[in-house]
Amino acid sequence: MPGDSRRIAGPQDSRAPHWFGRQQETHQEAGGTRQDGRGDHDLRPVYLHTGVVSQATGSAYMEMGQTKVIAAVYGPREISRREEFTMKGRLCCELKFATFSCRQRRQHIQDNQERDGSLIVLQALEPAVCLDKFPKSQVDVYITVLQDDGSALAAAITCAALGLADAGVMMYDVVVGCSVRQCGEDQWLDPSVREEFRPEVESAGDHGMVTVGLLPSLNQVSALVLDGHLQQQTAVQAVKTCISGCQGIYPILKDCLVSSTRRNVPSLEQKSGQTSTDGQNGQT
Amino acid sequence: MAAPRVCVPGERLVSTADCESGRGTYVHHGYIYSCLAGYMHKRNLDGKELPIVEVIRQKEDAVPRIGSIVTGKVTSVSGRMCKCAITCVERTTLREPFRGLIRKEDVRATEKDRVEMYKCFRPGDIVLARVLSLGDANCYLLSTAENELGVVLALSEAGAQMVPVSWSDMQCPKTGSKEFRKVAKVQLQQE
Amino acid sequence: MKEVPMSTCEREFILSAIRDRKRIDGRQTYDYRRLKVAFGMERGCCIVELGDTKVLAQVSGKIEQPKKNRPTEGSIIINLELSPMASPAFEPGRPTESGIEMNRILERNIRDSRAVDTESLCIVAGEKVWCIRADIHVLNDEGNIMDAASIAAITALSHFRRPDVSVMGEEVTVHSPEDRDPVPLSVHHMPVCVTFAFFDQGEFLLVDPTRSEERVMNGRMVVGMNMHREICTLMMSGGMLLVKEQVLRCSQIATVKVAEIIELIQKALDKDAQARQAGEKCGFAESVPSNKITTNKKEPTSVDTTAAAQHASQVIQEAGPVDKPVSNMLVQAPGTVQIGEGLVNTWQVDDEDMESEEDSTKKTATNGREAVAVSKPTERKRPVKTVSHAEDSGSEEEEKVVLYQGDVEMKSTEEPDATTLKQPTSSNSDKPAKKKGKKKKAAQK
Amino acid sequence: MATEQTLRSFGCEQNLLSRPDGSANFTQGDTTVLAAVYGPGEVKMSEEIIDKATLRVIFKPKVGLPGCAEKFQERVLRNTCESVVLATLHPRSAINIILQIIQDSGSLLSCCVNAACVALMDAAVPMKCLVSAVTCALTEEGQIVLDPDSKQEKESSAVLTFAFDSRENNVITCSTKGCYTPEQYQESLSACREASKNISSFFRQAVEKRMSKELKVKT
Amino acid sequence: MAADFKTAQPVEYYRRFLKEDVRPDGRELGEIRHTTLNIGSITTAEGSALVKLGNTTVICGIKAELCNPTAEEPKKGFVVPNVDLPPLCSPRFRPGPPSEQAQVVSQLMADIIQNSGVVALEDLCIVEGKLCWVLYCDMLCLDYDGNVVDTCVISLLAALKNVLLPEVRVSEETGDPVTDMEKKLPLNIRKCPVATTFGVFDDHYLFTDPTNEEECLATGVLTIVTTEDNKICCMHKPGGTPLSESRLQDCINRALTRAEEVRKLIHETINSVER
Repeated sequence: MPGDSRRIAGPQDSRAPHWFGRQQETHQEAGGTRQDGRGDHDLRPVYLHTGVVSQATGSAYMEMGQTKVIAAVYGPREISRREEFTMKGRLCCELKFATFSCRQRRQHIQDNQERDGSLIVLQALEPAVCLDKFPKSQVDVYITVLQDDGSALAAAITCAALGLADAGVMMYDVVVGCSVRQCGEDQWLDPSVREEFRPEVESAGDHGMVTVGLLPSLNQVSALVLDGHLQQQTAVQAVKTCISGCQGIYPILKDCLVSSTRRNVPSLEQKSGQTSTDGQNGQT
Repeated sequence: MAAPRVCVPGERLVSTADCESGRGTYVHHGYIYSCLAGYMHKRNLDGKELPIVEVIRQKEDAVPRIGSIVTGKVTSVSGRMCKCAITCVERTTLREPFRGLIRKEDVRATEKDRVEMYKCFRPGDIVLARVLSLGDANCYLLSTAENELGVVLALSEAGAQMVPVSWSDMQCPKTGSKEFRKVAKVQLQQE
Repeated sequence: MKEVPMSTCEREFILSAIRDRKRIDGRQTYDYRRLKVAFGMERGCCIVELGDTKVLAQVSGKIEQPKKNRPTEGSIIINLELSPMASPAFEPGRPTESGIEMNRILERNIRDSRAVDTESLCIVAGEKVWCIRADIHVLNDEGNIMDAASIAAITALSHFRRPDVSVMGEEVTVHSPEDRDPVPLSVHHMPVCVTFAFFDQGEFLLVDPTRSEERVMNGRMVVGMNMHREICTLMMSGGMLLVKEQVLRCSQIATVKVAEIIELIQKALDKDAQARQAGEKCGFAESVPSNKITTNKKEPTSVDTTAAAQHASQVIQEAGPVDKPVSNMLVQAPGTVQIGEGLVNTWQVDDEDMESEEDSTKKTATNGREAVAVSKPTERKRPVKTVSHAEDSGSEEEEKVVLYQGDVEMKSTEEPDATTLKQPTSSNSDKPAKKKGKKKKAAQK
Repeated sequence: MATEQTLRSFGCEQNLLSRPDGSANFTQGDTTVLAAVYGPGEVKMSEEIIDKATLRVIFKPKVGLPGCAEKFQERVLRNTCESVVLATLHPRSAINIILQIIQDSGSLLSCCVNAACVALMDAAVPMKCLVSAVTCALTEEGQIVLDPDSKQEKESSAVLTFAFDSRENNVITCSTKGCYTPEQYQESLSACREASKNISSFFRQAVEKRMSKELKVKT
Repeated sequence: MAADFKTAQPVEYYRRFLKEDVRPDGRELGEIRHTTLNIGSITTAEGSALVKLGNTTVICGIKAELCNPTAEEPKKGFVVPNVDLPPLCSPRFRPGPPSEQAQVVSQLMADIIQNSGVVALEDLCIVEGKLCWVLYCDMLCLDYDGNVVDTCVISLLAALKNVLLPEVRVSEETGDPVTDMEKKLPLNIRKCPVATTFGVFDDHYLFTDPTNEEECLATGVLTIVTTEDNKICCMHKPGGTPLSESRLQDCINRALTRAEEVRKLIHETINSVER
């Protein structure tokens, strides 16, 4: 990067090898079965794990197929930037793609995709967090995509929510994210990067990507992003598929949370004793 | 005892008809939901006909609330106030400190006007204090105006840990010299 | 760190002095402070002293691709560094308002006035040209950085020699100084800045203001001019109004001053050239005066290093042989392997040489060892070990599930199993807690 | 193998800048480093340390803008100074050390350390002890060359720099380039230690010379 | 109350343990935390490795790209190591440009690569003066619990050994490079540098592999990097407690042992993939 004196600089310009390779862009063609042999509305195998970052208040790691996302939650901590007094807490999200997470190397400096990705995650999580429980302090959620094999944004949302729950931040409900890729007639749930690929010249008809953030047990949608162009009913259909997808992921997330809670079992007596004192303090 | 029920945020616990909502829960459409991943725990508080339902977990997010006892390290002392970094709230140790502030008039309960900050705190002291209010944007307002509150641990000029000799001064075991502090009466209730 | 604010009476004093045509350092209105130009060992390196104001300039050149719009021209970069060395007010990092302004003036004065011929810096049109860079570091700010910097810049540029280059078709060869004599830049003319400070809304003016004068002045004018009385820059700042006579007066004064300064620069350059001709040693190291009380010098001294070799071998002897690793590999899954704790032994060796070293630590060391002796019943260590092993199996679990490629079935099967893995950590963590409880009491005793 | 090694002539000038609280110009052969010290003075709120002074080293290369390499040097030099300066005597204050390279002809790091040390003395910053640094180079044949110039450094297989405290002559700082065996390491270490004694004695001379007038006044 | 004691007087707390020759996390002074290595899990990178040293976690992904060599060194490619310490890995890092710590560690990595000659830059040259490889080695810390240097070095070395570069030919007619993504060739790793970091506490106790807390309390740190031919390729002691040569020698010996062990680990890991 020119002008970045804080990093070890490489050559002025360099090109990824595949750029010179014979262009065999193997993307999912319309019709036909999916490369990994799933049905159109199948999810990829999902793996979730909590408590992966020892330094953080809470953290989570998620795999959807080859997509790998890690999220760490810090706080409630002091609001970093000086601002006027607020009775509500603040939630901050930062989504980052590792430089090696994609086929094309990414830069260190935050780009637009990361910027609005962060915003979407924030919007997805904010309604779920009880912000009034930590006045004038903030909770930071840092998410890093280690490898992007499609629907990274959805994974980021789920992973972040799990991290928040692991951190013990009070929430009305967890949030689960899921994406659908609409390509002509085909509607692929939880698309891989190949399926996300869109040619420059798009054939007429529906083309687009829908990502939904869902509060599963309250069954409310907290975030909804659609890019591309879809007809009204297709769009609605796509959203429905997403929601069903979320509902599919939810039990896994729940199991993970339960087992992680069991893992660090609190000695109840002592705990309740403390809480009682807390309660009294609350009243005084 | 039976393995207590584990619940996750957004999980419906009981109806408000048979329980009251306690910590880690919230009420929605006449039902009590959990807002933590933890263990559901019912408690009967005397004087209440309905038991209180709470959700308890090991890791809890601790923010100073009004009235809670906090442990802090004094960072700077001026004539009017004393700044400190809050390191513990109740029993939970914070990962990152919050800023707290003890004003001159909140140091002790009696003869407030005669308080001299420099005779009460020194930078580096460990103090117990109660949260008075959330204060302004960057500081919590703390008070040590109770016998149990004040300096619990201080190092002397010689660098030795001093022992309290009265409510107003501590002594250095090495040199025997006395230093002024607003000493806390430590209650010996350690588990 | 902040600048020390100026007291009102000092301010008043300086002003009143100026009002009756006096300056606190005893100079006349149009006098410059003592100007000194010294050259470094390298080409294109010089230090300019204007009274106590001190500026270091270094010119360097490297081969780059030219700009698209100017394929046959080299480039000249001028970078004025307001180093924190010069004043506590200067912070490292991003330049300040005034810094940028001064840098601009320098660029206008030297680059935009085409003082240095850029065409002659072209090697291969559109492919390779010389990029000349002048770094000017302010070392001490006692006022009028501007003039000092401009003098330093032009002096360094005319002192600089770039390696000779020859082009044979495609081949571009850069000749080393031994191979071919480096060539100077073609400097057309030498523009130099003269700064005027104005007081009382431009009623009074001074040449070459000191720092204290700069702090009380209400405006300044910088005139950049060369031998041929051509004005290269003219910059007025401070938002004061001047009668045009003043401006004219300034330009007249400037012509005189510039003439003087450039003459001095030329002298210095010639002197240096002769010195190099004669092959005398040059550079700042030489110019350090040895007579001053604040300076001290020492001629080359010889050190006897006979002892070194055997002493070294002796040390290595003492340290003893390197012990082989006692590693136990745990292949968890293809691509994931883990080793437990490696070097399991205490630091007896140190305690030994601690004693030999100093007595102060001797006591602690020895009773430390006693402590070891008594407080090392193996069962005390055991739990730690077992625990940590249990734990590593845990972390291994984590590892495998975290990054074992694909194959999620096995992961999910791992899942319930994974629940066990945090237990050890907790027990591990509360173990020291117990310990410390004991300690705590000890402390209270 | 030659057992006599020569250090290039070295010299220093103290208090040559009017603005800083202390300044020094240290030369080893042609290598010249200018050091300036400000403080103890006001510290930024963000950098304040409640029980000691905040030490900051700014390392200015002669050409171009500072990058990672300079940051790295700054860290090394800062820690080196921190281990000799009695920072606890000036809590909540800032001590800034600025190092400007004037001429690099080998053994730069050691020259920086020495310059900083003299500048700190000149600024009357309280110190535990002095720190004196020596660089040595290892030739392909394993020969030790003390205080090498840039040519010798280029030809050498490894360059090692050590900084010693003036009390027990133990190693405060060690920074190396290139590959070498433990034996060679120990050998160069003890060789440099020998040399460092000359430097610390030189420091003493410089101070004595500087103070000579004041002594006369006193007596 | 234990936690309070720790937060109130961390130094005193540690002293108590070290007197007993044990550390708060139950390790002996010379004990190194469990080292777990996983390679090749990031398929989007030419080479990758994840290393866990106790809690400290670093993932290194290497992206290879093609570029032109410099005019000064037409026969050499580039290796560009960068260590990223994101706010994700520890509360002490804030979002924004790289912290001083990150810059320092990055530079140390660069020095280690250069001093040890782990990769010969000439090997990365494809057509002299025209085309060469640049290896962007980005080390991303996921959990900062001390001794990040050792962890980074292991991850870097393992990732480099894991690198597979596509074959590149320069087509006669156009003169443009053509890569064959099917044919992958491994990189020639010339040396295997391994770092071992020591901490000094109270100017007396020496211990290996410091955790985050220990690093904060330490009165000095020392990093030794050694190669398989038992040579030292970096001895980095930035200030701190003065040490005698005999103690340094002791550290060197321990470093050699440790390095041996880690090389075994990497070897073992690579085999486990192949078999």
